[in-house]
Amino acid sequence: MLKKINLNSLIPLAQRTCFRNYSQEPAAVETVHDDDFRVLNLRKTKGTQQQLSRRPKPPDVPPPRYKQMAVDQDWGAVWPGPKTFHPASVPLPVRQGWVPLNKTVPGKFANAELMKIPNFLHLTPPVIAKQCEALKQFCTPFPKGLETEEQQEKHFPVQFISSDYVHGLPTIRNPLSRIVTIKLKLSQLKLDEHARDKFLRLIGERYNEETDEITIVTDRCPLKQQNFDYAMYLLTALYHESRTVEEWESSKQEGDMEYYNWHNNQSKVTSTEVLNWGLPGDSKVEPPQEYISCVENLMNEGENEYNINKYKESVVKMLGLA
Amino acid sequence: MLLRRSSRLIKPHIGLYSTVVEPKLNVDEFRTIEDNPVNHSKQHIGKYYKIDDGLKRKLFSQGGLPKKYEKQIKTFNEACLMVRPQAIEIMEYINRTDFSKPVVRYLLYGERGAGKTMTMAHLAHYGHENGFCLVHVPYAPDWYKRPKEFGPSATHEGMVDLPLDAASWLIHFKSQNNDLLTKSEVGISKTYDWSKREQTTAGSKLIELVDHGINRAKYASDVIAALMDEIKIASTAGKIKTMVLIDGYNSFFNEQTRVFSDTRKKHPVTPDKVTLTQPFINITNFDWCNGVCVLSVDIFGMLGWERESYLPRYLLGKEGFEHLDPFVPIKMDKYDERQFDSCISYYVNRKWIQNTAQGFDKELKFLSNSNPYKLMELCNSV
Amino acid sequence: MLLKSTLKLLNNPVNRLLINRINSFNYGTVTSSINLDFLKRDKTSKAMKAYLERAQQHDEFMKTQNEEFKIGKRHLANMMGEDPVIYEDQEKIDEAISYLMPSALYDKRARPMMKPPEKIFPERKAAEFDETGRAHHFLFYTSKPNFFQLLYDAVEHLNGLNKFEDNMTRQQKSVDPALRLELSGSEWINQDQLELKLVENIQPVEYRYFVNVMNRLIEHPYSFRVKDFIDIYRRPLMNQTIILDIPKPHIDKDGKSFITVYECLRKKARGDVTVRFPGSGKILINGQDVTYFEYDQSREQILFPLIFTEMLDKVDIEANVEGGGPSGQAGAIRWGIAMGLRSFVDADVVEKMRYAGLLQRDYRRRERKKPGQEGARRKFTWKKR
Amino acid sequence: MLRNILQFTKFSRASPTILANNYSQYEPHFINPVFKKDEQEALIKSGEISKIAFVPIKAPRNNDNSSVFHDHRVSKMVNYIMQGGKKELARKLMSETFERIKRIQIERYHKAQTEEEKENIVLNPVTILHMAIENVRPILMVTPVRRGGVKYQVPVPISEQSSYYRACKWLVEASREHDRKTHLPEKMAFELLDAANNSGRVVKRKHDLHRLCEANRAYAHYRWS
Repeated sequence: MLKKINLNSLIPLAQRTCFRNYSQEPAAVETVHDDDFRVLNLRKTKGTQQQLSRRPKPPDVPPPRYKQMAVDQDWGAVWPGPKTFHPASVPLPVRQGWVPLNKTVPGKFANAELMKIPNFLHLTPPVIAKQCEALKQFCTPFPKGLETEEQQEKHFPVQFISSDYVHGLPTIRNPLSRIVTIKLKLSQLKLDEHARDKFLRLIGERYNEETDEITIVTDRCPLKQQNFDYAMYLLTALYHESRTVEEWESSKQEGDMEYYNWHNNQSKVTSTEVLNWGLPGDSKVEPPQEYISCVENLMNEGENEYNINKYKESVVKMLGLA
Repeated sequence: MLLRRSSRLIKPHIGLYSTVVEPKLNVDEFRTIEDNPVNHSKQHIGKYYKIDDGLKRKLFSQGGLPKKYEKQIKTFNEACLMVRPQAIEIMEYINRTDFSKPVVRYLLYGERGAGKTMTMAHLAHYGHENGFCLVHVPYAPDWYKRPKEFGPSATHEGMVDLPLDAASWLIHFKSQNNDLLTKSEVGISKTYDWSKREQTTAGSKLIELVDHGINRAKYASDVIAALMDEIKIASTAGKIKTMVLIDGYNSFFNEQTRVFSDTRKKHPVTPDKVTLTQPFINITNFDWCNGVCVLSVDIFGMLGWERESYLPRYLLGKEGFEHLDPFVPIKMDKYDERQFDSCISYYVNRKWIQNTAQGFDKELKFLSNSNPYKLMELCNSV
Repeated sequence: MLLKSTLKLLNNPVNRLLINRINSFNYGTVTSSINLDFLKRDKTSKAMKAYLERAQQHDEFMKTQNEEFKIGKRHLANMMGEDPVIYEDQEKIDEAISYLMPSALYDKRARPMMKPPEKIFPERKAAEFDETGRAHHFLFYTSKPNFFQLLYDAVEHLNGLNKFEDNMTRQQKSVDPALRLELSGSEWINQDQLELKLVENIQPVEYRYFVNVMNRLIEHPYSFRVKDFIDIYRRPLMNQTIILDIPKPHIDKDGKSFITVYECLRKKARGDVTVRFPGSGKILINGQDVTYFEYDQSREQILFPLIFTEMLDKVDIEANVEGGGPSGQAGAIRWGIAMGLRSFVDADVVEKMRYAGLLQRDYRRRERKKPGQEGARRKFTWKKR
Repeated sequence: MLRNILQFTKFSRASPTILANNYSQYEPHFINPVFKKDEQEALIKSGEISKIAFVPIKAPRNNDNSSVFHDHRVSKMVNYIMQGGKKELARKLMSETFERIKRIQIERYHKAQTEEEKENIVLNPVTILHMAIENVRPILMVTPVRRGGVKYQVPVPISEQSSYYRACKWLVEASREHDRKTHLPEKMAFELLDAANNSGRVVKRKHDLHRLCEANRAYAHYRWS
């Protein structure tokens, strides 16, 4: 007559056992006396009272702890650190588990799902506030003159990055903690054109064009300090090396050039010759500056519709076709 | 009905370019009766003009028009070309050129199917009508991608010869310039010794040189080299005017070809090892006058795998760019509104577009993105 | 006094038990005040007694649960350092729980929760018999009284309609076709929903009976007279949000209005489409014009919504799309354009777009290969051995 | 019963998923879209549109669109030509076929002497395709029926859809049949032109089938007995 009447299944087992001894109300079953039909007791067995006492006595289990908690307690003291979910210590009637519709979601007792998920019960907002307050006495004021990013960058141009690891090994030294990374904006080094070019060639791919940053990673030595020293040494050596001019540098070929220079190229020869075709003797005509810059742009920036158009305009003008 | 439609399409743009009132004749709006390209000007832009059948055979019988367009010509029963603004631009430049100055090199570039080859054909017609000696290479990459025959050169050590290709080009040259060559009195500057018995003496006519190349395919490549030198000398001396038209010029500067130095097809050579290359690079140099060079770079002139950009610097490479510099790059654009409408009207007129339900032209424009070749392809099935 | 009222309540014949469900709380107040002593005096049926006992048990259980939940809310407020008042709001509770016990489980129903007990324990049917054990409902012994009552009612209606039709024919009146029921946009509720409505478990075959009977009812020319009865068991086929919830365009800095449609999905492609109005027909797909698509079919797909609404030259389109292949990307953009265009065309054009299916997401995906088969459907060539 | 159960599980899910009994991603009450403008106009005119006012509609497939160039028969034909899912190639072949048909017809048009002759030449390739299909559509076919251990070829009428399918398939088959050196578009163009002229191999095939049906008319009663 009732739909799904198995009420006992609704109460988790753990809870039921807990209630047994401490509940004040007597069980409903015992109070109802069935007196409308007396059964003939042929064997003279004893009444129901004795039958009950024959059952094994359940062990004494105190009620769950949360039953005694005050609603204005200090929660940080109850749950001081990270810990797996414990149903008796958490005074919330939380439930978890996927069940079909019209079924009851499992409660918190003996619920493995709740124990599997991480919890932040130790980091509730009041606890965080309290801990921050406690930490405040150890803080020093922020140094003056270093408020903005620019100021920080100006006074501390070199960024030093390394990692420390916490892990369960007999040794306290994780081999990865030796790695040191140094980052620096190239513009901070104040190099002239030659030195900059040489510097870039020396560090190769460690330079990021977009951010103008150089990155040196050292991991050769076993200790962090050694690696750091080595990185600083590298930086210094690179800096000084790039500023020296060697003898052989004067014999740089066209293919070694880092950018296209019109004056060193075939384009200068041909265009000058084209312009001076049939002109008598010494009267030399130089190609116009506009043309030169157009060719250089085309070669250096890479070609696109805009650069080609500019080039076309300058050529048309130079050859007198306009 | 259709004609009325097309007239509606064209009319609003007429005022834009026209300065001279065209003679009132019963002509469709998309056509011009001006068949001589010499007289073409800005007012003819976007209109179709007809090439005479005989002339077409003379100029383009050995190539010069795309194969698909040849098919269209057959179906349409006439050979018509659209006057593109880029062709007019080059013509204007040529009219303004001081021919005592070194040759100006014009370089057509653009996407696939933008109309580079068709513009070249138009300019070839223009050059022919203008009395230029035409040095026209219909499609240079053909030599390097699909050579008819190759073998080691007899005269140049370590070079590869394409005798049949060279000879057929000479036939093309001869058919294009037959009148000019037979009429002119231009002589050869020096004697060329081909073998112990064969030689072309100084002072003999250019046509003799050409004929020798055609008859003795073995020497065709060398004849071409000699011919180019002679043309340069004659032009510089002012005896003839020359127009150089090379389609797919970038193939001369490719990194590889499908021409092999051995018969087992193991070792492909670079273009500069092919004897045909040097003469044409030579004639596109700036060191002569009384001429004009119109070249085009084609992305399909590259070998298969390296087709990233259609821009000239990429296609020519550094070497090719420096060889041509300073040149005038001219971009072949897609059709503008007016050219597109004209093209559609022409196709409708020629019964090529059968489905003219409302809005068909808008759809075609969107689908083809106004690219001439794509438009032609799309119209094939409608 | 209390007893009397209780008895009255229990005696009250509940004839129409169609959707008669009482929630447990209500139910609790009734039974908790019963003094069970009277059972000794009156001859009460055993079933009734058992039922009342269970009811009381359940009631007490719910009471403790409620109490616990109430205290739990106070505890939660204390833990979060908030005023307990705000946790009267269930949303706030959910927020706090997801802070304390974050879970990334995909199904939200599987995540930890703290809800009032009424929401957690399923509803149950009320008593259907009086204290002497006599059933209220005449169909009680079918064990599915509500379901058979429904069938009974339907036939009753049908008979009534037949009578009415006869009357009308006698008066030589014909049915007005305008009044006929238009039911093409809805369908019968499914078995799950019917079970929920009746609070009874039914078999598939019984559901089929239901559908058959109801279909006969709506086929009747005068079925509009029982529209209210029919409507209870119909559900609409589609929601109207596509047509009705058209977003308002934003204005950009050039004074043009624009709509951006995010999450345009088709196959494995996904992207976003911006439609600008007024425009000139410019199209930008990943920074490229329509040549982004090499194939004609993909280009035609982009064109489809534009020519359908005749907005080709009137809007500008910008699309960013990634993943998948060309046809998937084109399909994604097509859907995005169509959804974006809703804001710039008339309502009847939007309706037409819906008829053309342009506003429907294409859910079809590549079907997976099955083990023991060569592909999704194809079986291996059969070999005897 | 199984069908019912599956149907129920489907409704309880939020997103459409693959079902075990019917593979459609759409729920069964979805109807096909009406994406051609003239078809929609006809629906509105006849008032039938109100029937689908509240019915969900499937999205059109990728080869459907409302372009003026879109033709149902052509897109079906493309699908019949397609092999291994290479639709672009199939489209190209179809387009080339049309191109060839057009070239042949326009050439004929230019060769025609009188205006009257010119008017009689159909230039539109899509029309030619339609004519060809109409001409090769069978109305009867034979189906094997086993009676007393003997298989009889019993003539049966076929549905309209099936007759269109058969016509298209025959045309494609005939175009593939020739030697492998000639391209499909070339052969297909000729087949279509022939069929449009009510001559050629495919029309003959249709006549053959009809003749077979005629010859087997005695077995016709096996269809229902």
